[in-house]
Parts: sequence; structure tokens; C-alpha cells
Amino acid sequence: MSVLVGDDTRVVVQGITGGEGKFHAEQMMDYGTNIVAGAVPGRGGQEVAGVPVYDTVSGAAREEDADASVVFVPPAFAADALLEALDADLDLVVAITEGIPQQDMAKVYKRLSEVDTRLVGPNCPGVITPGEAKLGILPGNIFSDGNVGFVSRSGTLTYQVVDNLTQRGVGQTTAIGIGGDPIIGTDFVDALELFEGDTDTDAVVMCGEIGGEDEEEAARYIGEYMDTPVVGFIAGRTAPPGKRMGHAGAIVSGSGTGTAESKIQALENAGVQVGDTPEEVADHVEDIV
Amino acid sequence: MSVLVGDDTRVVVQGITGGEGKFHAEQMMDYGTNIVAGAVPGRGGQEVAGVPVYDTVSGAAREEDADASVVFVPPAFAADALLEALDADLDLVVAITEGIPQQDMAKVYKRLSEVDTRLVGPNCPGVITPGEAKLGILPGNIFSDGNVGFVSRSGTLTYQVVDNLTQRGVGQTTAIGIGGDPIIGTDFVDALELFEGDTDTDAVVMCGEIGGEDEEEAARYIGEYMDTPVVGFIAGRTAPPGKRMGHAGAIVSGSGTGTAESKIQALENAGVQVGDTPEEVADHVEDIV
Amino acid sequence: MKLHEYQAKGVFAEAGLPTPESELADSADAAVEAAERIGYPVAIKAQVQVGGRGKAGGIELADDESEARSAAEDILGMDLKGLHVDRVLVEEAVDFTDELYVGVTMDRGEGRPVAMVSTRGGVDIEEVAAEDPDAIARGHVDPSFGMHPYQAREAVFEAGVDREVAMDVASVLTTLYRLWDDRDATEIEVNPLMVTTDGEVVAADAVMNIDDDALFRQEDLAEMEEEAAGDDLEAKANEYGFDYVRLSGNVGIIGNGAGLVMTTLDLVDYYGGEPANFLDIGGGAKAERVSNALDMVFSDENVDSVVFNIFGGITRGDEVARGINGALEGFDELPKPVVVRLAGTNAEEGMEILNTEVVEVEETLEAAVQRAVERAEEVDQ
Amino acid sequence: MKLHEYQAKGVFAEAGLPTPESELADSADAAVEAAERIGYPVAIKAQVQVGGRGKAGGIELADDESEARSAAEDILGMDLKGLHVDRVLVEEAVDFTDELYVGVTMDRGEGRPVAMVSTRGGVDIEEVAAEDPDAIARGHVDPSFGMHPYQAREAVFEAGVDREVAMDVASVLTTLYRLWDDRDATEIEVNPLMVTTDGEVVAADAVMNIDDDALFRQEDLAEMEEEAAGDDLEAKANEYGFDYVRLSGNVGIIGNGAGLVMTTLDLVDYYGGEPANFLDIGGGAKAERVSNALDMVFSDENVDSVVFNIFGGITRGDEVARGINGALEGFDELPKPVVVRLAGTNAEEGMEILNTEVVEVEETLEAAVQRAVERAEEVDQ
Repeated sequence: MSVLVGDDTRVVVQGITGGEGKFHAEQMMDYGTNIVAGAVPGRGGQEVAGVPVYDTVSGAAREEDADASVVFVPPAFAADALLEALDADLDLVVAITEGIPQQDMAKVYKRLSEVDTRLVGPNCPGVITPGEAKLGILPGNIFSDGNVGFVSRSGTLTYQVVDNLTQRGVGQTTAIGIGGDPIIGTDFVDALELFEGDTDTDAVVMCGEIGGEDEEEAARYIGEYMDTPVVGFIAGRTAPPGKRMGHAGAIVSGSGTGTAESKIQALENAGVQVGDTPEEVADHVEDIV
Repeated sequence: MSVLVGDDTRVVVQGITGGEGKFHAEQMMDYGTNIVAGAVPGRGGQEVAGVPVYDTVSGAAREEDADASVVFVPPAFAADALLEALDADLDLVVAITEGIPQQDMAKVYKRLSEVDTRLVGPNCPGVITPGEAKLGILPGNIFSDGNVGFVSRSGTLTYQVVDNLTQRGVGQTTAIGIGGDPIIGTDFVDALELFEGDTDTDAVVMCGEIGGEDEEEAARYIGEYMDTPVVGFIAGRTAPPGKRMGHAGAIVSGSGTGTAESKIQALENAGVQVGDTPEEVADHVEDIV
Repeated sequence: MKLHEYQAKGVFAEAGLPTPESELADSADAAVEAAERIGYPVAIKAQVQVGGRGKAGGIELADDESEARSAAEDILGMDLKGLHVDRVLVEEAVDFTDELYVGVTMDRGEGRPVAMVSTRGGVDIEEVAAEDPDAIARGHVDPSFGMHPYQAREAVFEAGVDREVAMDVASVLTTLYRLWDDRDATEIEVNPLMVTTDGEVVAADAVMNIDDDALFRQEDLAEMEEEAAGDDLEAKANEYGFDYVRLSGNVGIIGNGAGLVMTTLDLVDYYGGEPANFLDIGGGAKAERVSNALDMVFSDENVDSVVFNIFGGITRGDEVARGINGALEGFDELPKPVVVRLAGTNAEEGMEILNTEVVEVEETLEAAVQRAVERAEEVDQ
Repeated sequence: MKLHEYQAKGVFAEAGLPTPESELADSADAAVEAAERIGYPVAIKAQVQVGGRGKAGGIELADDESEARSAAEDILGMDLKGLHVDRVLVEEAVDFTDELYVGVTMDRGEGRPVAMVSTRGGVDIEEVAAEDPDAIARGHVDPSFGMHPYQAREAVFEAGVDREVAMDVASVLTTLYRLWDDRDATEIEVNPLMVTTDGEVVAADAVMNIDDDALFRQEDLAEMEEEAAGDDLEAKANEYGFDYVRLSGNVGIIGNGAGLVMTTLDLVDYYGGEPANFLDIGGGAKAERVSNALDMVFSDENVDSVVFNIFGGITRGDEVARGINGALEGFDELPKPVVVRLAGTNAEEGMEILNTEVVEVEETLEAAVQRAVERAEEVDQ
């Protein structure tokens, strides 16, 4: 079993005619993902990477019975593409695009609250259920099928920690990159809920970072509702206040909120084993499973 | 019994420091309405018509435990006043103001769908439960307590028909002026639902007019769901297409929709007796009750 | 308030919509000069606010100076569905391959705007809607959130607009929506939106109705209004701030409140008469306003009798009576028979004041209307 | 991107917010001339982007020419919390009775903007928030619907702003919100908003942070950016499009992906070293970009060793290796020790290409960091 995506997920690629869109559409298909269509306004009727392109997401969803989309649309047009996807009655939208203006995302976030679609991202590497399907840009070869759920705000840190797990023979049910922006669709609590409800997930790794209060909320959720053991990691212990560390969301405020200490403390109080290094995370997971 | 308003309704008057607001606040109090406060930005701390004025509706509602407001704010500022009232957790807002721009009302209407407050109006004479309370500008003396529910798009036509009823000794449970604008909060179906659920209402008079499809929808509702007998009247049989007959909503479209014939036919098909003249309406009601 | 084509096109062009080059002209000479500047071929179009101008002979094409002069002479001064044509728009004529329809209006049942696109432009869209509703793609818009580009694209692709121009048409639609919202339009449309042989789109006609209640914040549009006014009596009503509609009968009608005035019209018809007008003096009218209303209706030469029906709520019977008396003072004898019915607030005080030696009084609405219809018939004979 | 005070005030004034008259000056003479034009008293304010300028001596009042000159001389050239002051804003000084705080920021937990008003302006609002949260009235705004006047009024009255100026303050707040939305601000505030002895309000300071991701549609603000840039290396990183933060240690860090680079920093600290910088080359970097990153870190004189950590997803190991080799070609000998760790996509190909005669290689992240820390210690001794 798995969460969010599987081999039955039927995927539309928004922005499939762009360089990145086409490349990753092919990569996803190679991995086994069921890519059924592309959607690019004004490019309907073409065929790219062996699938038909539609002018609208709703057209693609209707004609190809799709239930998910992956968005590779450039940042200036991405919010409109997301709003379009949210109106197309999909189950899941995964937004890879980095650099979507914050005001645009705030409006998308509002709209999200009015529909039944789940959004992952933006500015995320995507979602992968090893051996079944990946929606995004994650390198499939480092993942392996198994019983550990994985959720992270960061892309390459995900690869680092997952690689450590896979090297030790610890596979994953599903890995979710939720993205490093301040406003994202699926947050830690949402992802943890999914894993808690998945009978095949025996442990969860959660990689957080400085900024915001998401990790603290996740800690509250874990303490109150989770039976599945969680191993944590928090990046940014050495980040000075007021400086944005790459991700728009990774910033310790001038008043000291959003620090790694606060997050680690909250997680440990909720019974989470927090690793000091990626290797230590893998050690803890190995102890559990 | 009655619907919407009664002697326990605690009312804020928005715009109480204006000429019309003050005059009607006093008229409503004379009628017995429980006016508990006024709300006018920047005029908080004053006293008008014997009640305290607050700067905000939420302040007035909180301090005076109000559950309804009547709005006499000029059209340019009325939509903002309505949005404010909709955010103040009231049960009922009655908008008397005439001439609110349509784009403003469309935005208010959207907001209305997100809150639990009921809006009556705008551009309406208000709501009266004879002998208990009136919220609006209806002349109290022509109404009398009784068992007929009354709902109308028009103010003076209400007076005309209610007067005919009262003269014959037929009193009213509650009379609701829903207003003559194209976009209104409470429509015929909403009002009919209220009366259908009121055990003291033995018959309902519904005065419609040309324009829109509200009367046709009311007919569908009556045919399907109402046990309480309804007597109808439709103004504007002689109105030519494309001309606005006073009310912004009272216009037969160029393609012939919104005609009196269509509305009368729909009502009659739903078993409603439609009077040709106000006197005939009173005749029909007298036959029933 | 409905803008003239040339006014609406000005607003459209300012908003960046593609419009053909055009000039307004009020004489054949001016039309020819405009045509020379624009370059042939041109379309010469009557500037009157009626539908179906083309069929009625209000639009002609001209390939050269003599055709332009003759077209302008044909159209200027003509009577188009009852309206006198005193200006024409001289406009660059384009070669087109398709005529589309693009518009935004309020769906009052839904309480929110609806955008419409059809490939069957160039004809009355209401006819298309009646014959073949599926030929029009519709998209509702959340008025608080606005129209987003994807919504425009969805409507355009759903309508089956050719992919070559689809993105341009979508852009026209988003601009129309923005105008609809920014300029307080109740209706806005381009019909036809022509697809030229060069694959461009251009707004060959322009319709824009502005919400009268919002003119206070659309000052530039409000200033255009005078030019767009209708007949003299309607202009006068506008000036006085009355809701007024001129009709074809001979019984003048004055009252307070739209529903009650409409009912009075209906009763005139019910009792065999014909209403000459709809005139709502509104709520809380003072004596002077009442006088103005009566003066207006007296000045309508089609009117043979007047029924004056007031049910006072915030309107006071004594003010009404004073107003009627005031209007009558200007005449040595009553110009037309007047039947008055006063009820509601201060009706008794009004009856005491009213000069009942010159006006007739009835107690009920029905009786007043019947009497006015009788008096009109007498005069008419 | 954080605007300077004078830049933000320009944006505010253009939007109709009340701002005091002011002029920028880069010399004492220019400051005095400006003061003469504006009229005394004036405030002379250091234009550097740090909080608490006043306490640190970066703001002085001047009542006449000699005071103005002396204040400008004091401030120009001073070092304010590590930043060199080379410009001052000379500003009309107003008599005030109250100092308010008005601002809009993003509540990221809620995913929507929050407007804030407090009567405790003139001090660090984060301190007020920590000490006495109730002293700040907050109102969340639906970003799709915008802020409506009543919401601004509610926040202002809730904050207990004096009724005499409440409507003016509400109007400032609605304008700030409009700017926040129109200009893609992530944060905007007036602190203090002064209430003058005449009962007017005036923005005595102005803070405006613009979303870097939205600069493509804020062209005029984007042009201001150069003037607002920080130190040389940060300016260079900006030019190359790197996410870069300068820190105080001596181990230079380059990597791909914010989380992984942060983790590398943390590991440097964990193994007893001190990070000199955060440098994220982003995803899918080509060789030239990699070279630029290495050049940049080499040029930082605080750096004693470099750890280069790449876990390739869309970034390819062979491109990284080529980039590292390229950067090294410019030097006769390696300027600083470099420890490379390559994993993920094309890591093996990269290892074959990499000039391992000059750079050290480690297999794991932990080992690479430990080695770089050791090398930095060696150099430092």
C-alpha cells in the first residue's frame, strides 16, 4: 500500500511542451508512472512524449479520465495553472514550480480551501511511491519499496536521507516532498495523517527546517494522535536570525521564532527521536523497523 | 408566532446618525422594536434616539448583545456596511438602502454564501411582525396581527395589498419586503420556506413583479414542497420589453424572459390563485382563511 | 445607461482592446473626410441605440469617395426603428473569416457574472441562445475573486474557437471582464469580434451598459450620458430624477413605488385603457417634486387624462396634495382631467388640503383607475 | 528585497499616504541645503537597513544650520551595526502627540495576510508583540477578496486609536494593504505613524519588503534594487542568481538545495567548525554556474577551506565535476583546500572527470564535512 499516488494514478502533465516538462514527463513514464495527457493552452492536438496534449486541464481530465496533475509551468503563470487544476476536479495536484510569487500563492491557498483537491507543493520535488509511480523530479533510483513513510520540506536533503535508508535496505512506502515555500498545500500534519492511516507504513521520517511553525504543529499532532513512530531531522541549526536560507520559508524571524531549537524541542517532547546528522536519522529508523 | 423578527429581536441601526436613520430608529422604537444600539464609524460614544452609538457593528453586537441590524447607510458605503454586518455574527441584516451598485452587491452576495447570517434586501421596506417589531420603514399602522404571511418585492404595493387585507380583518404573521433589486439576500423561496415552517401562518400572499426568474422558482417550490396555500399577484403585465420599470430588477429582457405571463402561468400551474387586481388578491385570501 | 457604439469603442480602445480605426461624423462631407483619412473600404454606421441596425439599412460599406458620400447621405437623417439618425461612425472595414461573440453579463439568478463566448457572432446572440443554447460557452465568475486567465481560456476552447486565435480571444475576454468590473458595467459585449484574414481579432461592434447606481464613481462615463439620452420627456425625467418610461397610450400615470406604479399601469389596461407612461416619484417626495411630475405628464401631448395614485409610507399625503395644488396653480384651467387617490401616511390631511374643485378624488385604487380611463375615453372622442 | 526608507517613502507618497517632506543627501553640504529648503526643524536619518537606528545614534534632530551640519557630519561615514552610512535622509520634523504602528504582513501559518495596528508605535513592534500581545490589534484578510474599509476600521478601533484620527489611520491601513497587494510586498509597515499636534497623521518611517519572486512584475521596484544591495559578495551572488548568505566562520560551503546546504552548515558546526557562508547553486546547475560558485567562495578572504557537497537529482555529477575543474584552471595552485562529495545522478561519471589531484574527495557527507573542518583548522593555525 501507499499514500497519494500508486500505479493506478492517471496523471496530466501541465506544461508538458516546455523543456523541463517534457524531460520529466519522460522520466516519470520511464519510472512507470501512468502519464495520460499533457495540458498546455493553445497546444492542444499535439502529441508529446507519446501522450496527447489538451488546451485545458479540464479537457485532459475529462477525455483521459485523469485524477492527478503535475505542474511544470513557469512561475509567472503557475498560479493560474494551479487554479485551473483546482477547478478540474482532480484528486491531487503536485506543483514542482519554484518561485511562485507569494501573493499568488495566497490566492491559490484560499481557493484550495473551497475544493476537494489536495495540493502538494509548490517548490517541491514531488511524490513517489517506489516501484509504482512518481509525480515530480525525484530521482527514482535512490528509492526502494518498503515500510517507511517519508516527508520533507527539502528536495536534495530528501535524497540524502532516503539514500542512507536505501543503502541499509530500509525501503519507503511513499515519500512526499512538501516544499520549502511559506505557503504550501500539504503540510507536515497532512502528510503525517496520511501515513498514520496507512497500514503498511511502520515508521515515518520527517525532515523539517527552520522557519514557520509547521514542525511545532506536527509535533502537537504526533503527540496527540500518532501511534506510528516518527524519526525527525531539522536543518538550519546554525542559521542566523533574519536571513533567508535559500527556501523562501526558511527564515528565523528577528524575534526568534522558527528556530531549529524550538522545533527539535517540540518534536522530542512529542516522543520523536531527532537525529543530529542524516546518518543518525538512518540509525534511529533502523532501530525501529 | 412569526418569522425572522419578534419582540425579542435586539436591533442595531447602522447609519443611525443620518437623517433617515435617526427618524426610522425612532419610528421603529415607537412601534415597539427593541433597538439596542446604533453603529456609525467615528461616532462611537454618542447617544442617538436614546441608544448608544458604536464605531463598529461588531462592537455594538458584542456590547449590547444584538442579533440583528437595519442598514440606512448611503449607497456608496452600503456594501461595506453590509460586509461589516455579515462579519458581526448577527442572525439577520435588513438593508433598506436603495441604489447600491450591482458589482458591490454581487460581492456581498458571495460573502453571504460563506456566513450564517440572513440578509433581507437591499432596496426593501423591511420586515414587520405586527404588534411585535418592525425592522425598516414600513408604516406600522396598516398592519395587524393575524395568520397570513406576506412577501413582496415592492414596498408601496405591499402597503396597498396589506391595507386591503387589514381592512377586511385579515391580519399578518409577518410581512417581508424582499426588495426590487436584481441581487437580493432573501428571495421568494427563502421567505416561503420560512412561512411553510411557521405553524401560525395559514396562508401566504406573494406579490411578484416582472424580471428575473424568482417567481418561477417560487412556483416550483410551492408545487413541490408547500402545504400552506399561497395567493399571488404579479405587477408589470403591461411592461414593454427592455424597459426598466423603476426597480433595477423589474425588466423584461429583449428575448422575452421575465414576463408577467410566464410568472402567472408558473404560479397557477403550482396551484396558486393569482389575483388580477389587489382587491382580487384580498378576495382569494378571505376565501382561504 | 447604454453607451453609444462610438463611446463604448473609445472605452474599449483605451483598455487595450483591438478596435478598428474610426471617426464620428455628423454630415456627408465630414463622413467623406473621415473616410479619406482612414482609407477605403470603410463602413458607415448609424449611431442610434437599436439592435439590428444592419438589417434595417443603418450600416453601409463604401469602397470610394462617391460610395461613402452616398452611404452617409442615405443614413444621416434616416429614421431607424423610430430614432432619428444624426451621426454616423466611419470605420475601417476589415476582411474577416469569422465572426465571434464575446460578452459578460450578470446572471441574476446566480447573483454573479457570467462570461459568454460563441463562434456564432454577428447575429443577435439572444436568438442563438434560444435556438441553440450549446452554441454559447458560459463560465461563471466569482465576483470577489475576479476572472482568471484560465477561465477565459476554458470558455474560449469550449466554444470551439479556432486555436490560431484562441489565446487572443481569451485575452479579449479577460479585458472585457476587467472593464465590466472596473467600469461598473451591467452588460458588455463585442459582437461581432471579427477574425481577420490576417489572423487578428478586432472588435467590430461594442456594447456597454453602465449601472446607473454606480455612475457616481464613473465620472467620465457619467459625462457621456447626455449624448446618449433618449427623447425629450425621458431627458427631463432624468433631470428630475424620476423613474420614467414613455409608453404608447393616453392615460398618464403617476405614483410612488415601482410595484404600485406598475400595478396602476396594469389596472389601466385591465379596465380597458392604455397607459401613456410609467412615472415613479419615489419615496418621501416633497411638494415640488410632485408638481414637477404632474407638469411633466401634462406636457406629454399624448396624455388625455391622469391618474395620481399615492399610498404613503414615507411619502406624506399632505405634501402630495400641496404638490398637486402647486402644479395646478400654473394653469387657468385644468389642462387634462386628473383623478387622485391618496392613502396611507397623512392621507386625511392631504384630502383636506387638496383642491378638489379641479381634481377628482376616488377612495380606492381600482375606482381611481376606472375613472381616469373613462375621462381619457371622453377626451379622446 | 528590502527597500531603503527613502525608497519606501517615495512609494508611499505616490500612493497618497501622508509622508513628511524629505530629501536624500550624501554630504554635509547637501544635507544643509536640503534642510534649508525643507525648513527647520529637520530630522537627519542614516539610510542603512538596520533596526534601532535611533538608539544607535543614526538619527539626529536639527533646529538650525549649524545643528544640521554637525548632525550630518556625525552620521555620514559612521559605522552603524556594521554598515557604512554614506547617505542621510533630511526630513521635515513634526510635533507629535502619539506614535502608532500600522502594518501588513503574511501570516504563513494561516496562509493569508494579517493587518496590524497598535498605539504603541515608535518602538520595535516585535518587542511589543512579545511583551504585550494584546497591545496589537490584528485582522486577517482574505487575499482573494482584499481588505475592505470596515476591516481597517475594526482593527483601528480595536487597537484603541483615538477617535479623532481613527478614520485617517484606517485609511492609511487600507492604502498600505493595497500597496502590499499591488506591489507584491511581503511586509509593509509604518512605524511610527505620528499623530501631529494638528491632529494629522504622517508616516515618519517606512518599511517595505518586496517578494523577490515577484520582481519580474514590479519593474520600477526591481530597478531600485541595486541601491539597496548589501556587501560585495552578496551583490555578486545576486548577480549570479545564487541563494547566498555570508556568515562569520571560515569553512566555505557550496551545495545544491536549501535543505541540504543548511544541513551541511549544521554538520560543519557539529564537527567543531564554523561555516563561512550558505551557498545554494540550485537545481540542474551547469558547469559554468558551478565554477562561478567556487570562484565566489575562493574570493572570500575569510574562507580557509571549502566543502562542496552535491546530491544530484536534476543536477548532474559530470557537470559539477567539469565546473569544479574549470574553476581550478584559473589558478596555478589551489587557493584553498577543497573537499568534494558527489552523490546521485551521474556521480560516477563526475568522479571520473574530477581533477582529484588537486581536490580531495570523500564518499559521505559526514566524512566530507569532517575533512573540510580539519583542513580549515590546519590553515587557520
